[in-house]
Amino acid sequence: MSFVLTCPHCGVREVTDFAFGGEVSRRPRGEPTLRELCEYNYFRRNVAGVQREWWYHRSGCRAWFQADRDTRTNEVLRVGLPGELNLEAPQ
Amino acid sequence: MTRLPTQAAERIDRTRPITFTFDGRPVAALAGDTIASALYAAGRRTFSRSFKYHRPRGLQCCAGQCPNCLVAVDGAPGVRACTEPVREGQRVQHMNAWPGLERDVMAAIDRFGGTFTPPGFYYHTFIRPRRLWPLYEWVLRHAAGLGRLPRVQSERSWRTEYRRRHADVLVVGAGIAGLSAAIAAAELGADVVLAEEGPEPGGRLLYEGGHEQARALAARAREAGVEILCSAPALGHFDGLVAIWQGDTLHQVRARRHIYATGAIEQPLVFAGNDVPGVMLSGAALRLARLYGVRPGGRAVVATTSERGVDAALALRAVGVEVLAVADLRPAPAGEDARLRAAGIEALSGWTVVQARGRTAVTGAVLEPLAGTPGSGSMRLELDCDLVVVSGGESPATSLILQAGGRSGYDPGRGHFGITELPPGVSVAGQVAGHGGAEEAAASGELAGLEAEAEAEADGDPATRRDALRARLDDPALAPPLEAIPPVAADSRRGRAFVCLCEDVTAKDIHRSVEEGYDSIELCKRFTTVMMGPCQGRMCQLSSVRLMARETGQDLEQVGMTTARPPWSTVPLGALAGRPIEPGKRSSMHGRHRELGATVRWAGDWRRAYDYGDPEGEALAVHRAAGLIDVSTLGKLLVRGPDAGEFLDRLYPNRLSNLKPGRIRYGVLTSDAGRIMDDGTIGRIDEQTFYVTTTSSGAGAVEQWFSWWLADWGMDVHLSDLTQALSAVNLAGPRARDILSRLTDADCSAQAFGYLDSRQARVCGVQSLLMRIGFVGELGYEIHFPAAYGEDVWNAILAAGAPEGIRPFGLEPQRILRLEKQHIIVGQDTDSESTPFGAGMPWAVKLDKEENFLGKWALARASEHPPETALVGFALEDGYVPTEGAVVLDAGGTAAGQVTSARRSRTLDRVIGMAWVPAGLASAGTSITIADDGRRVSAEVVTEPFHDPAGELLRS
Amino acid sequence: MREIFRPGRMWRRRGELRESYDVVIVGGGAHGLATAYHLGQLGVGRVAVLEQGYIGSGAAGRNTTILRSNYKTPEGARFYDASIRMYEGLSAELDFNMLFSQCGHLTLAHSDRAMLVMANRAEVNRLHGIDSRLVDTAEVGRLCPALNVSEDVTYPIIGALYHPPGGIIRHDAVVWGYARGADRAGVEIHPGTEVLGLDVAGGRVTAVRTNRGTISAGQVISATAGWSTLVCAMAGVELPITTHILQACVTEPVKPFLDVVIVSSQMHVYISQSDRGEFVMGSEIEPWTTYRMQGTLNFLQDLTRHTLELFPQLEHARLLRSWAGLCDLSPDYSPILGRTEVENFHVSAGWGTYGFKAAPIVGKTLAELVHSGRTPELIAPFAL
Amino acid sequence: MSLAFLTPDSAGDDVIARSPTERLARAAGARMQVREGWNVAIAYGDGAAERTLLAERAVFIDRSNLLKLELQAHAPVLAKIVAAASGGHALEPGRAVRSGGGEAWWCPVSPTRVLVLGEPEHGARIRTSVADAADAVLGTVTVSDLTCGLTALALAGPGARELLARFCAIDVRPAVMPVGAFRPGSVARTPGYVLRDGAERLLVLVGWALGHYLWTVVADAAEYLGGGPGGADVLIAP
Ligand SMILES: Cc1cc2nc3c(=O)[nH]c(=O)nc-3n(C[C@H](O)[C@H](O)[C@H](O)COP(=O)(O)OP(=O)(O)OC[C@H]3O[C@@H](n4cnc5c(N)ncnc54)[C@H](O)[C@@H]3O)c2cc1C
Ligand SMILES: NC(=O)c1ccc[n+]([C@@H]2O[C@H](COP(=O)([O-])OP(=O)(O)OC[C@H]3O[C@@H](n4cnc5c(N)ncnc54)[C@H](O)[C@@H]3O)[C@@H](O)[C@H]2O)c1
Ligand SMILES: Cc1cc2nc3c(=O)[nH]c(=O)nc-3n(C[C@H](O)[C@H](O)[C@H](O)COP(=O)(O)O)c2cc1C
Ligand SMILES: [Zn+2]
Repeated sequence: MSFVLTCPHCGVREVTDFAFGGEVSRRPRGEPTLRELCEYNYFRRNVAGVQREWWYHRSGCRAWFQADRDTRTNEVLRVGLPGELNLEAPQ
Repeated sequence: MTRLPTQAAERIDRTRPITFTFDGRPVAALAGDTIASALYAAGRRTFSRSFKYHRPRGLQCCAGQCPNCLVAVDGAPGVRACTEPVREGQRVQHMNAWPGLERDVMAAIDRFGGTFTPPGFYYHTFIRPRRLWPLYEWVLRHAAGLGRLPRVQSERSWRTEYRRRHADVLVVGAGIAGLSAAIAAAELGADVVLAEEGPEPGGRLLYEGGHEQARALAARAREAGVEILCSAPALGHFDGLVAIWQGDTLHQVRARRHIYATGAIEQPLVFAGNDVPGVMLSGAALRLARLYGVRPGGRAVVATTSERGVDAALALRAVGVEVLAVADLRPAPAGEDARLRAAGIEALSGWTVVQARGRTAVTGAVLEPLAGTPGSGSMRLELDCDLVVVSGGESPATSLILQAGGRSGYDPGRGHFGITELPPGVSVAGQVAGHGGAEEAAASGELAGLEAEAEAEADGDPATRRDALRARLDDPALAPPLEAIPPVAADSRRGRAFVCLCEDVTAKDIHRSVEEGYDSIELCKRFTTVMMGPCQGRMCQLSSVRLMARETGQDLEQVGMTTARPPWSTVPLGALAGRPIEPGKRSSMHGRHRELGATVRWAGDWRRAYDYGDPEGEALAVHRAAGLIDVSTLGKLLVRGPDAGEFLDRLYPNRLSNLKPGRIRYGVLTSDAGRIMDDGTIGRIDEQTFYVTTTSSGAGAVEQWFSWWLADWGMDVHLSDLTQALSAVNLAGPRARDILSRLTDADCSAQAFGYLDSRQARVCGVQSLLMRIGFVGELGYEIHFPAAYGEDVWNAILAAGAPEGIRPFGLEPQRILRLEKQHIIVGQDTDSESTPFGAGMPWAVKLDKEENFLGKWALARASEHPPETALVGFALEDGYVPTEGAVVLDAGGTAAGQVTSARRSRTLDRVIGMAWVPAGLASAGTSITIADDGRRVSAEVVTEPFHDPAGELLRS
Repeated sequence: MREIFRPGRMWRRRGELRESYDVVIVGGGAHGLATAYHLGQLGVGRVAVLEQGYIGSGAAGRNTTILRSNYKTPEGARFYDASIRMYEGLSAELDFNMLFSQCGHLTLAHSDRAMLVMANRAEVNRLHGIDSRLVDTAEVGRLCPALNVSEDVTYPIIGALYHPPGGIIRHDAVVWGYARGADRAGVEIHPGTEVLGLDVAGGRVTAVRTNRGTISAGQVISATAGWSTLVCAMAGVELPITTHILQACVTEPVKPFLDVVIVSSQMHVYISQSDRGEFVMGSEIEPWTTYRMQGTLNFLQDLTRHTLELFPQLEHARLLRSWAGLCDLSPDYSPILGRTEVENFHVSAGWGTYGFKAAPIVGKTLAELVHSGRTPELIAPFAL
Repeated sequence: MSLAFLTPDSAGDDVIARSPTERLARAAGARMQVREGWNVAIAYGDGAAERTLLAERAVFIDRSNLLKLELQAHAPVLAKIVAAASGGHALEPGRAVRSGGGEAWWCPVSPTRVLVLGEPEHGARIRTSVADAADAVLGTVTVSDLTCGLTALALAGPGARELLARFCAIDVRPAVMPVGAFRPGSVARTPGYVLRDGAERLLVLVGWALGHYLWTVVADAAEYLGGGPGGADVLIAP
C-alpha cells in the first residue's frame, strides 16, 4: 500500500483497494482506420505529468471513476465519476 | 562480573539475575541488560568478526546503529546485541568466524590478503580459464555471508501480526523533542501515536542526565492519551503510511500529520585502527556506564568535534574512568577546556587521534595536532589506554523524512546534511531539525505538536504559545556553534582506517575507487559497497561524502547523498509477512466434496473438487446414467434494465437483444482487439432481465469489464454480481430428466423444457433457476439456487439419483467429457492472442450487427484473411497421451502450434485432444506431428465432436 | 596480475561535449552501453552515450539480474539464446569478471495451466537447442533442497520448468564492463547529461538538445527503457508502452544455501542468493503507471508472505534495503527494437521486466543496424 | 417475481439454510438450532465464557443469516425510496440509516446502490416493504436478494476495533466512524463492507464463498487477542 485514492463514493482508501484501468482514451466513434485502431488498442500517451485515468473501486463500491494523477509524484489532483471531470483533459 | 555502583539512570535490576549462553557458555546478566551490556560486563570485548577481513570488532554505538555486535539469537541471525534485551536461557552465538571469535582462520585475509583484495578485486580476477570460474565462485560464495540460517524448514515457526492504526498525529522518535510534540498535540485532543526504537522513551535524555525528565514526560504523554510504542523502529514512510516494527507486530500507521523527531546519529572518526575493539562512540560509552552500570574502560582517550565529547569525558571521569586526554578537533579552545582542566584532564585543542593501537583490543592511541594547527608535523603523543572514545559530529536521522519527500542539503555550519525542505503534512522537531539543545529541542517539539493540531484547536492560547515558541527558536543566539569538520586521518602506513565497518571499506578504498573512475557517490557506493551493509550508511555516509569531496575536489553538496530507502532498520522478513492465511473461495458444498473423497485444488481463486478418485469412471457414469457436478464457481451476473439488451449487444459479438425470455444463448466475449476474453451463457429471464454466466476464473474480470463499459456508456442498466449468492450444480446424463422430475413439480419433458431453455421452479423445495445447457455433452440441467442450501440440495439430488446410479463428478472428468464434445475452455484452449475465428467459432461473431460492439473493427479485419492457425480436435490411436503444451510441427519440422488439451476417453476408447495447428493442417483427416518431450507422435485431425456429433443426446 | 592491484582507470573522466557526433546514444544503461561497445568494435566514428544520471542508474542498476533464454515464442527463444551465449563469453571478452553464475533457473508451477504453458516452453526451447525441461515436484526438491515442496501449503508446487543455463550476474559489472570496453574503443560517455529534445528535419533526426547544450548527430538511438515514451516523443515517435515501477529488495547476507534461481509467477516471487550471500527478491510490476521510483509497503508485505511459504527458513533473514525501478511495458510483452518512422532514429524499448538479459544481443544487433543500415534478421520480428 | 430464485425460503423438509461457517462453528463447539429456516450457532458451551469475552475482550458471531437486499436505481429514485422507508432520512455517503421500526439498516454503497440489512425474523416484512417502496416510484428499481451473497460476522466487545485492525485498513475510530457509519472497502484482502451497528460492535461482510476464510482470519486474530467465537444469543441481552 502506498498512496491513497479518494473514491467519489467511499472516500479515502489505500490504492490496493482499487484496480487501475489505464489512461482515459476515446473509443473511435465510427469505423477507424487500421492505424487509428492500433493506436486506440495499443498506443498510450504515458505522460510524465498529470494523466486522466480510470480506477475501479474493486474492494468497495465497485464503481469506476476517473482521476487526474501526476505520474511523477503519484499525487491525485482530483477524482470524479465519468463525465464529472469535464474540464479539458490535463496536458 | 563487575559493575559500577548504582547509577541514577540505570535500566538494570540488580536484584534479578538472568543467565543466557554465549557460544554455549553461560553468561550472568541482570534484568534490563542488553546482550551486549551483559557480555561487556562479563569482560567480552570482541563481539563479531568483520565481513571481509574477519577483523575483531567490539561495541561501537550501543544504539543498534552499527554492525559490530551482530549476533545470532536462538538461531535468528543479524540481531543487534546492543539493543536486544537479555532473556533467561537465550542462546546467543557469534556469526562470522570459524572456529571461534577469538581465533578465526579467515582473519588471515586481513594479515596477508589485504593488498590482494582491494574493493572489487573479483571483477579483475578469475576470468580465465572460464571452466574454473564455478570453482572460484564456490570459494567466494562460501566466504561471503554473515549469519547462518537453517537449510531446510518445513513451516514458519514465528507468529507475526499486522496491526492497522489510524491516528491524527504520528510522532517518530521519543526523545525530548518527540515527547514534547506528542504531549502538545495530545493535550489539544489529538489522537497521537509515538514510536520509539529504543526500549524506553527519552532518547538522549536517558543517558545524558535527563532520565528523570524523560520519565516525567513519558508519564505526562501517557496521561494525555498518547499511545507510546517502544522497541518500535519506524521502518519506512510509504506515501503517508508508516510501518513500525515492534516485536511480533507490524503496525501500519496512517496519520493526518507526521512529526519526525528522530534525533541525530553520532558519527565516528576515520583514523588508522578506528575499528579495534575499545574504540567507541561517546554515546556508547555513556550508555554502558549510565544505563547498565558497566565501566567501558579503565584508561581512556577522547577525540571529539563538539561539546558532546567533552561532556562524555567528564561523565566518564565521574564513573572512575581515567581520562588521559581530550583531543578536541575544534581549532580554537571553545573555552570549555577549563572544565576539563578543572577535572584534571588534559585538553588538546586542534588535535585528533591518528591511530588506535592494538589488534583484538585497544592498547594505546596516537594523537597529533591537525594539519594547520601549531605543532602539526612535529608534535605527537602516544598514550597507553584501553578505550578510545570518539565523537565525530552528528548526522541527523533524516531517512524517513527523505522517503516522505523531504529534501536535504549540506549545512557547512553544522558539518552535516540537514533537512532543507519538507513535504506537506510532515514536520520535524529536535535535533533532526537542527534544534540540538535540550530546551530548544523541547520547544521545537512542542511547536510541532501544536502546529499539528492547529486546524483542530480553537484560537487563543495555543496560537499565542506557538508564536512565542517560534520567536524563541528563531533567536539568533541559538545558532549552533561551528563544529569542526573532521579531516580524514588516513595515513595508510599506520594501518587501515575504516570508513564503513559493515563492508570493511577503508579510506584508501574510496581513494582507489575514485582513481579508477567511480567518481560519483553512487558509483563509489556500488563499487566499494560502502553504505551497502547493515548500517545502510548511518555510520559511514557522512565520512564517505567527505572523502569523495576530498578525492574529487567537489564540495559536499555537489557530492550529495545516496537515496534513502526503506527499511530504516533491518527487519526480519517474518515481521513483514504477517499471517499466512490466503483467501480461497469455497462453494457451499465444499465440506461434502471432501467427505465424498474429493481431491481439492485451486481453480482461479476457488477451491474445487478435481475428482472423487476415479475421473474416467465418473465420466463414464455421466454417459451411462447421471452425474452431478458442483459448478457454483461459475460467474453469475444479473444485467437488468431497459437498455440491458442493447448493452449486451455492444459487449458481445453476437446478438442477444432478440433472445426470447426463457431462452439461452452462448456467447464469447471479445476485447476491442478482437481477442477472446471469456465465454459463457446468456439467459433472458424477462424483457429487462438477463442472467449471464462466465467462466469461473473470469468472473471478476468480466464483472469489472461490464461495469467499466456501463460507466463509460452510461446506459440504464443495473449490474448485480450473483456469483457467490447462488450455488449451482449440473445434473447431466441420460437419466438426468428422471431424477430431476422427482425433485420438482416443473414439467421436465423435452417438449416443455427443451435444450437452451431456462425455467424457474422449486427443486427440493428450493426456488431455483434451471437451465438446459450441455457443456458435458449429455442431457443436462444446470440448477442455480441460493447458496445457503448448497449442501442440502446436493445431498438431496444424490439421494434421489441413487437408484439410477448417479455419481458426483469433478473438474477432471468434466474436462474429459467436454473434450469429447470439443467444447473449448477459455484460458486453456485459447490464450490472450486467440480470436473466435481461429478458435473455430465464426458463428459467434455477427459482423453485420449495426452496433459497434467491442471487437467489431478488429474482427472485421481478421475476417478478411483466413486465420494462420486454427484450433482443431485430434485423435491418437496408440494410447499415448501427449503432454498438454506439446508442440505441433509444421511440414518443415518447426514449431507451429500447440496441444492445449489431451485426455484418454474411456467411452471412445482412444486418446483425444485439441490443438492449434497451422491453417494448412486444419482439415479433417490431416495427419499432424506432435513433438512431446523429445518424441514425435502423429495424430489425426478431427473437426467434429467425437461424441454425439449431431448433438442428438444434448437435445433429447 | 598487475591489473588487479593497480587496475587503472575504467574510463576517461567526462569531457566537454563536442559539437557533433556520428552516433548519439541516449541512455547509459546496459543496452545503451552495450550498443556503444559494439559500435566501437565496428569502428563507427564518433559515438557518445548521454546519460542523465550516473551510468547504470536506471533499470540496469536496479534489476534482479536473472538471465535465461527459455522463452515461449520461437523468435524470442532464438533471440535470448543468442544473448545468453554472449553473456557466457562476456567476462573474457571484456576482461572484466561479471560473476555470471549459471546456477540454473526453476520456474515453479502451481496449476495445470502453468504446467501447460511450461510444457510448451520446454518443447519450443528444445527445438531451438535450448536446455529446458519440465520436472516434477520430487525433482524440484532435489534441485533445490532448501525449497518447501510440501503439499500442505496454500499453493503446492506441482512441477517446474528447469533451465540449467539460466542464472544471475553482477549487474553493475555488466554496465561497467561495457562502459570500459566502449571507452577503450573511443566512445565518449557523458553522465549527468540529460536529453531534453530531439530535432527532426525532413523526417530525419538531426540534433540532440541536452542540459549541456545542443549537439548535432548523424544517428540517434534511444535506449532509455522506462523513459522511452518521453525520449521518443521528442522525435514525434509514439510507442505502445506504459511505464510502471517494479520493486526489488535484498536481505542481509547469510551463508549460502540457495544455489538456483527460483521463480513463481503465480505467487509473484523471484528469488536468488547472490555471491555476497544476500537474498535478492523481486515481484511483479505495480499495475498503475508511474515515473516515481518509490516503493510500496504492500510489495514488501506480499513478497515476504509468499517468499516465506516457499522458504520458511527465511523468516529470520533480515530485509536490508528495498528499491524500485522503471519498466517499459509493451502490450504483448514483446520488445520494440530497431528503426522508427523517423529516419536515423532507432529505439530499444518495451523491455518490461526482462530486458537485462537481452543487453548483449541488443548491443550487437543495434550496432549492426546502425553500421550497415540493415536490420539484422534476429531482431526483425521486434520492429515497431 | 422474476428473481425469486435468489430468495432463501425453502419449502423442503430436509433443506435448511446453512452459513458458510457452519462447519467451523461446530468444530469450535457451537450448539446449533434452526431459527427462521436457518441453522444457527446459538451458543458455545453454556454461553458464560463468551459473555465474559464480550464484556472484557472481543467475540465474533456469525450473522450470515441476516437479510441482505441490494437495491439499485437512479440516485433521486433511490433517495426517494430511502426517505420513504426511513421516515425522511437522506442518503448520505458513509452513513447508514434505520428504517421506520428500526428493523433494518439502509447502507449506501453508492448513490445508486444501497444494501438493506435486517434481522431474519423481520425478513418477510422488510422484503415486502422494500418491494412496495420500489413499486411506488417511477423508474427502474432492481432488488436483488443478496442474503446468500454476503457472509457476515459481528465483532463485539471492547476489543472489537483492535480485532478488526488486525485484518482491515478501514479507519473505524469512533470519532471517524460513529454508530451507523458504513464503509465499503477491503476486508482481509477481499472486497467487503463494515457497519458500526453499536458502540462496541462492528458488522463485517464479505462474499459468501469467503465465509470460511473470513472466519479463519478472524478466529486466528481473536485467539491472539484473547477473544473467541460467540453464539447468536450472546448479542441478546440476558
Ligand atoms: C526491479 C527490476 C528488476 C528487474 N529484473 C530483471 C531480471 O531479473 N532480468 C532481466 O533480464 N531484466 C530485469 N529487469 C528489466 C531490466 O532491468 C531492463 O529491461 C533493462 O535494464 C533495460 O535496459 P537498460 O539497461 O538499457 O535500461 P536502463 O538502465 O533503465 O537505461 C536507461 C537509461 O536511460 C537514461 N535516460 C532516460 N531518459 C534520459 C534522457 N532524457 N537523457 C539522458 N538519459 C536518459 C536513464 O537514466 C537510464 O540510465 C528488471 C527491472 C527492474 C526495475
Ligand atoms: N547535553 C547537551 O548539552 C546536549 C546537546 C545537544 C543535544 N542534546 C540532547 O539531544 C536531544 C535532542 O533531542 P531529540 O529528541 O531531537 O533527539 P534524541 O536523540 O534524544 O531522540 C531521538 C529518538 O528518536 C528515536 N528514533 C530515531 N529514528 C527512529 C525511527 N526510525 N523509529 C523509531 N524511533 C526512532 C531514537 O531512538 C531516539 O530515541 C535532547 O535529548 C538533548 O538533551 C543534549
Ligand atoms: C542485485 C542487487 C543487489 C543489491 N544489493 C544491495 C546490498 O547488498 N546492499 C544495499 O544497500 N543495496 C543493494 N542494492 C540496492 C542498491 O543499493 C540501490 O538501492 C539500487 O541500486 C537502486 O538505487 P537507489 O536506491 O539509489 O535508487 C542492490 C541492488 C541490486 C540490483
Ligand atoms: Zn468506492
